[in-house]
Amino acid sequence: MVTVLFFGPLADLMGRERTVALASDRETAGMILRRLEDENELFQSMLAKTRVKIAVNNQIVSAACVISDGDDVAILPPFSGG
Amino acid sequence: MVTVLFFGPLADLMGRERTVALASDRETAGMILRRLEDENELFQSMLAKTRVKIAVNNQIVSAACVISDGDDVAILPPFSGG
Amino acid sequence: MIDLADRAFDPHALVSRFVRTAQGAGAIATFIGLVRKDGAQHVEALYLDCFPGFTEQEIDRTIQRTIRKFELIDAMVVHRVGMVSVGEPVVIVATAAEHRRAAFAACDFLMDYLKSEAPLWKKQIGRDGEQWIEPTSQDYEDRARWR
Amino acid sequence: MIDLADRAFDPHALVSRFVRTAQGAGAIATFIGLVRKDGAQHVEALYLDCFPGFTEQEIDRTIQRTIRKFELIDAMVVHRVGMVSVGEPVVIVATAAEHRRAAFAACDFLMDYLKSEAPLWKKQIGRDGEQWIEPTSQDYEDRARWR
Repeated sequence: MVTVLFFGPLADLMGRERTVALASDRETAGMILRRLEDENELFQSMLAKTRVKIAVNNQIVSAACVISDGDDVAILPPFSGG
Repeated sequence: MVTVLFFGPLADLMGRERTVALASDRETAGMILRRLEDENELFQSMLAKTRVKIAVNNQIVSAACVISDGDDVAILPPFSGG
Repeated sequence: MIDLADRAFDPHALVSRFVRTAQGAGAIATFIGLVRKDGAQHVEALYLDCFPGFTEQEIDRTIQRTIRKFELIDAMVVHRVGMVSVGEPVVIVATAAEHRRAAFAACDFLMDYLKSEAPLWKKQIGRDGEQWIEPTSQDYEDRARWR
Repeated sequence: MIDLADRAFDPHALVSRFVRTAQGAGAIATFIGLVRKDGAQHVEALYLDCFPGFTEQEIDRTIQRTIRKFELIDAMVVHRVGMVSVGEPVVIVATAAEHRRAAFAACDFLMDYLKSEAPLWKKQIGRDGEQWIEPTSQDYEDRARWR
């Protein structure tokens, strides 16, 4: 199982986290994201309008990063602090 | 009589203030300064090494400013605060 | 030092402690950001979301990089998370250096980073509803000055 | 606000009061200058001379000009005069604006002014004697940035 974490506007829509099962042992962060988009039109339309970063176990990675069982996958919309 | 005020390194040498009589009713700030230099070689050599500003009654003026009886003439060496 | 504070903090007590511990500093620059009652938007509060652990890690990494880049003696960031009311401090940055140019530049640099590159998410809560905020084009331009 | 203080002041209490009165500000920038124990010179204290009345008048005129130039909400300068020991604050500048660029720039501008154009005279008192300080070429260059 993989924990997907959502922040900022994405958390308003998806909640803070969801647990998903890996579809294969070569599934990437981008593939998991696409599966979540397929299940939720609102999420899909939010991602179409924004550029997210992905962090796996607290390190920023590319969408091509292969995910392992037990990983935390964080979906990070554009930052705005200060 | 005119009060001449000295600040910073000039005050170390000349004291805070001196009272001088006007030599004429057309004496300028620059002329008073030259008289003080003529009386004191150390003051003369300090002025030779530095550029002073002059304030008469709390307003910056040029050396050509004509001084009146009762004026305060302040001799201001280069500023350094902060 | 990075701290994410979930309740109101006293920026002056924090700066006071920072100054005491910055041995050898001749120059301390600080920035305090307050929640403004934006006239047009009728802002009543901000809500700041963060990724606990990751947000501190990323900001701390940038603080350490800033200390090296500007040869600082020390630097501090304290940022509110959760609900922050109008008039309250939302962020404080302090930098300590031997000379003022480095302290000023580093403080400015850290604020530009926090506005557009630190893992924080800001929602405006106003009379007329809520709205997530993205950095302005000015924020991105400010950040690009350091590249 | 300009104040020439002839004894130690608490910069944090001053900034705290400044922030409370700067209604509508979103950005407060501050600078605190401390007397540094300059290694080569063995500095033990600074002595600051001023021209009472004239010094305040000239600094206040520049504060008012700075408020207009950078569209500030408010600005404050507190500067020590007389003897100031190593480690003590010698100057604090605070600026309040709606946005951070103006607050930072104005604080930087005021410090550059104080270093080379405010009617103050600074003497270093060290183990090896006393020496009147003139602005460095860097101070003059910093000031020239605003012309």
